[in-house]
Amino acid sequence: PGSADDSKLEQLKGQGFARVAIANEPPYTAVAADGKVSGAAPDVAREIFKRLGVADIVASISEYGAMIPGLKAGRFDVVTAGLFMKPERCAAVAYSEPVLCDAEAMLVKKGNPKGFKSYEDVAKDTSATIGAPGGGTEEKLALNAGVPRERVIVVPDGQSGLKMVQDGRIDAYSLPVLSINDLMKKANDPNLEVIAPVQGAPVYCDGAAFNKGDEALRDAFDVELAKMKKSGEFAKIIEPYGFSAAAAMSTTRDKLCSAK
Amino acid sequence: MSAPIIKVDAISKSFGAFKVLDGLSMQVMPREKLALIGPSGSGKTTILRILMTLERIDGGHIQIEGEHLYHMERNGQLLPADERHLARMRQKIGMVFQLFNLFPHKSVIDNVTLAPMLTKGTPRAAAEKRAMELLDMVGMADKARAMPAQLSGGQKQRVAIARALALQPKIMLFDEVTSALDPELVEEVLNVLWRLCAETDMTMLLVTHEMGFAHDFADRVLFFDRGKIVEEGKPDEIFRHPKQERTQGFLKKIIAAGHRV
Amino acid sequence: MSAPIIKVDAISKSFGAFKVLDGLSMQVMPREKLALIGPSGSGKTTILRILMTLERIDGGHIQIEGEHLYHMERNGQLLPADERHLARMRQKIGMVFQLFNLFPHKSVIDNVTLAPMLTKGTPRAAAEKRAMELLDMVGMADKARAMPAQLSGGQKQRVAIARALALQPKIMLFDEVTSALDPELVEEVLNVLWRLCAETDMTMLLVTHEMGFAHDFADRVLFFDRGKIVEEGKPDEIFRHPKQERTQGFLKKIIAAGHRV
Amino acid sequence: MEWDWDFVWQIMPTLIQGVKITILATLLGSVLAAIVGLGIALARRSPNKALSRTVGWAAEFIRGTPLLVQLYFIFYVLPDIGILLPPLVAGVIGLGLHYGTYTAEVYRAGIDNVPRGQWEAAKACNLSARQTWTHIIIPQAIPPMIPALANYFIAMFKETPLLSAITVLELMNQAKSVANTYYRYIEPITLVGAFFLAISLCSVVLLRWLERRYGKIER
Amino acid sequence: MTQWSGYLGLILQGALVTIELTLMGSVLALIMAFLAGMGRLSRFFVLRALATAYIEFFRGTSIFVQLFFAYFVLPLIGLELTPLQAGVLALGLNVGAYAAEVVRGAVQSIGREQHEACIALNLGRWQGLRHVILPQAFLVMLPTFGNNAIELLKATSVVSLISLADLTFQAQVVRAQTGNTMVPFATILVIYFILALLISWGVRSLERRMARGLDGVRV
Ligand SMILES: Nc1ncnc2c1ncn2[C@@H]1O[C@H](COP(=O)(O)OP(=O)(O)OP(=O)(O)O)[C@@H](O)[C@H]1O
Ligand SMILES: Nc1ncnc2c1ncn2[C@@H]1O[C@H](COP(=O)(O)OP(=O)(O)OP(=O)(O)O)[C@@H](O)[C@H]1O
Ligand SMILES: [Mg+2]
Ligand SMILES: [Mg+2]
Repeated sequence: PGSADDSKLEQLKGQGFARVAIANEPPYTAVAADGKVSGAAPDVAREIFKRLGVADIVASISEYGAMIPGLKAGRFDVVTAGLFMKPERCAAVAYSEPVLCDAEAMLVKKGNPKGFKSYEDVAKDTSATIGAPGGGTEEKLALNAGVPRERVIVVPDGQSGLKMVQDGRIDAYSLPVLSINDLMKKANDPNLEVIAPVQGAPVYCDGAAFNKGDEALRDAFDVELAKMKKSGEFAKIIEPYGFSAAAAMSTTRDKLCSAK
Repeated sequence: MSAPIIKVDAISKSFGAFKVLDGLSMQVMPREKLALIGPSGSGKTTILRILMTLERIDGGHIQIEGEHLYHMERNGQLLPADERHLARMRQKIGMVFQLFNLFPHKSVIDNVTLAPMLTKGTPRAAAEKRAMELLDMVGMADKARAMPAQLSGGQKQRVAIARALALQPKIMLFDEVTSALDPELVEEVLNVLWRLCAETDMTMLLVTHEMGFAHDFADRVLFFDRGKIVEEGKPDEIFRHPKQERTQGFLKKIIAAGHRV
Repeated sequence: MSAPIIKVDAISKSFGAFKVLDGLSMQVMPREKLALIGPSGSGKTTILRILMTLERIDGGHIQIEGEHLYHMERNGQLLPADERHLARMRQKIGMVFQLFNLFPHKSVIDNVTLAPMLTKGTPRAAAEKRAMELLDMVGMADKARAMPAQLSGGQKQRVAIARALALQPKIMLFDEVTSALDPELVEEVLNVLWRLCAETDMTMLLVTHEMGFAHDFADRVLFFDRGKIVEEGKPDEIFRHPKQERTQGFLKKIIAAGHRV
Repeated sequence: MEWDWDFVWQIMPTLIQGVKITILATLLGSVLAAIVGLGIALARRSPNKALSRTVGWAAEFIRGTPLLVQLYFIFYVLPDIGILLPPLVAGVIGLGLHYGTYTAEVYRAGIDNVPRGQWEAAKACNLSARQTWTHIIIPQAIPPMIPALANYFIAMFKETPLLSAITVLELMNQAKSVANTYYRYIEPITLVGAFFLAISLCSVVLLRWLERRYGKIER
Repeated sequence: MTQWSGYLGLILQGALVTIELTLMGSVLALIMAFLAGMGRLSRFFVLRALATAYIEFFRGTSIFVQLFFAYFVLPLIGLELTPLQAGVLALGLNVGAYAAEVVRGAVQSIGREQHEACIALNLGRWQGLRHVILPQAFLVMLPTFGNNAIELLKATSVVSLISLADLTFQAQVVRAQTGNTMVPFATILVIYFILALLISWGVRSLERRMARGLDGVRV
């Protein structure tokens, strides 16, 4: 790379940090007791930016729905939050190559009383409600599977979703597998059960999402990412969080963005 | 000959640390017209308010027609009066305030009929008939349907008097009933008082700064200063030949200020 | 011989549809003491407020010391006065209000020094020296550091007079300066007026309900009714031998209400 | 980013769904606030010191803390002690409690603003406590309260977007969800703003009318 | 066991952000309140109209809408603000609009007679305002300003929705990381309440200091 428009990278180097959007959703992203941001996605981003000469990242936690608008509004330089690649998103932002891959899961009461296996099952049961993050992949999957709008409850964050399942406010709460597992681990509630993976839902991968127009930066990011994948450092960072490096390396942006 | 209708015996009253009345005693005979005069803050209003049970006393006794006002006798013991006792005693007393205190949301006639209808169960027709007589006496019959806000100060005060009379009290208390009025309106209220004096046999206690009127109207004048009665006597004695220095000083000031005595 | 200091020429003033002053004319000579009397609502306060430029006039002309108050002459034309012209004319006039209108957040002496310091740029030291003289004259020197809320009504009014005098106006307007006071406090304020009368040569216009004082104090009395001067003359003429029926009626009422004349 | 009228028409039906919930929440919340406020005002006047103090502090606490956090509390914490409320009900209770502490002040001021002379005149007329309240005090206290109460209900209306935090699909939540789906904030948020502004401007007219009819708001 | 002490640190960081927002928002609100409040009393139509438009707009649209607008829409038209700036701007302008009405009301509550005394003493318009009217009006404003400041404090919780790491936001973070809902929310409710008490205590003591002498008690 290195043409006229890597000015963005120069600017980030100059200020010494990149602004990243993260979600409040372990293990994709996590905030430690001392306020330090970690989690698989930010850790990868931090390392790559370091290699690109940007000393640090400054993270702000955001709702999924607010990430792309925030990126467009110039609130962040990049989104590293488990924002899965999908064609319409690829049209809105410039993704890097895949970073974190995960299947979808549902959190339900012990014994899966309504017998959900797929989003279509939720659609069929006219009394069933499903919770999902607003603007997230799961919300769209559920809607596309035919669950009517009023039965897809927009839940602000994972803990709220977990709580709502426990309290019986919703019948299922859907997130990526690893996120649900993390919630389960913290809640340690024998009355809950995880359905993973949800049938018919594809495995998604996220990537670092850049603004359209910052493709030069994105390309530089991709170069470093590829190097890390090759050297095994990539796996070293994400596997402790439960993610599979192999999954990320087995697919590409172009494939994910053109999937229908 | 006859027994006093009001007997005040060594009462005291403080507001916080400030002693307003200090061992005050006085007696009023039935039908007597009493004028209470004295400098500002001397406790004139306070004694009227105590008689109307708007303030409690701290010590002493008050009897109305031989019955205790603030105490009840039970098995020979004097107990503090309860609300029922007070309500019964209040029937004997009416009060007219400096600022009228009409009920602004009720018409003139409703102001007058409200209390008889509620407290005595007088039927509306009878209460209105009586109210019209009273309003006629104070010269306000033609305004019976008006609202208080539509009246001048003098007119309001005349309605207030009619309202107090509607309960047929034996004792009427008037607290500076003219001092919130424009000078030209004072006369119409004083005329009503004259008429009351002539046509009824109520006992009347009157706090006033209108020395001329006090002189002509009262049977007896009490001069208050700092919560005590400093001097009392027939109007002529008090106004023309006050014995006490304080009374003399007060009257001199008032006269210098342009009030006729 | 000399020219009038105030010349009011056929002025009119309405509030909404209500005509308060209707073609009123009058003249006041330098040093003259004028009493304005008349029933409530007759326009006495309004004419003082107009002279103080607190209300605008709807028609007519007013001249102070031969200069137009509400108009400016520019190239021989009469234009409505602008704020600068009014400010200059106001230097000649001071006013004392019925309710004193002291500045409650300023001490007595600051009330008196504020205007000279701000409008004339008098240095603080000079302003305070002059203020103390004035406070001394009204008998309030010992309260110079007090706040208005600590004063009685009569004391407040004396401070208000000192405050108005601090600007050394040629004309002083007094609007019922004693009628908000307790009767015993009236005298101390009237005494200050007497002193002013004796020691200065200001022109004074005085609205009052104190007929006795008006009689003794004024050189000339104007009787107002419904926005017109109905009768004017020497105090003795007006009070003892009023010619107009309305004047007679008014004075009769006032006297009946207990005011000395 | 350009303003897109087609998009506006596309999202309008969704937003109108939200408007209905917003209005419903406001109406229910207002009724509850009016009742809760009366309860608080009466409890604070109670001669029972323990009651009046406790209610007084509770009201202070509710008034001194953010409605948003209270909503989280009602919605997410109360189920721990067995109280499970549907989102709209939780939202209405939050609004009603929070604004009840404001309306309580209106009631208090309304009652206190009846001049002392009226209580005394009632006594001089020998009216009982009950008669004094029903015939003299309440009739005079209520009318001046009406504009002030209306004022708070309008304020409540503007706070309903908070309910989006507890999954009530009111206007703001619908707007956010639309924004999330299409990655466009400008139209939905502007529309929400325009909607609130329109309602507020109408309510200004309503308030002026109430003030003319019943007297000015005491602040 | 969860590291509560560490998470408490997080919440205290949030408290700092909340305090910062409240202080900066209050300063902006105060400035706007005087500008717009005096603007509404101006002799000049243009100033009056501007002030009225500002007040009605910011009181009319919900604080949420304003916040989302400042955060998501303003950058699209070229106005880049940090979340903190957006928060302070929205809170300050919003509360300033309410406080402007307080300023106007207080100035008008200073009786006509004080204005007239100024004229009779030949003080200029500005002199009268500066030395006589405003000092008295400020005392009238103070208690309501205190309430406004508490409203602003409470409104800061909304900035958590635009990712500003204030108290409410940190409570959300702690909740997500620990899985406990009750503790973080109860903690921040108490902190908000303490902050509110501090504000009202501060305003009351300021009021007492300024009111000295006005009530006739010896200074
Ligand atoms: N509720 C109260 N609380 C405290 N002090 C009071 C109260 N009511 C009256 N006082 C004080 O008691 C004293 C006597 O008051 P009172 O009203 O009886 O005087 P008064 O003789 O009627 O005077 P005035 O001629 O001014 O009406 C005054 O100093 C007054 O300030
Ligand atoms: N600002 C105003 N708006 C409307 N009407 C007014 C205003 N000021 C005065 N008036 C009316 O103008 C008339 C004259 O008032 P003014 O105050 O001059 O009477 P006054 O002779 O001073 O009476 P008083 O002896 O009661 O003081 C009254 O009827 C009054 O109601
Ligand atoms: Mg009295
Ligand atoms: Mg007058």
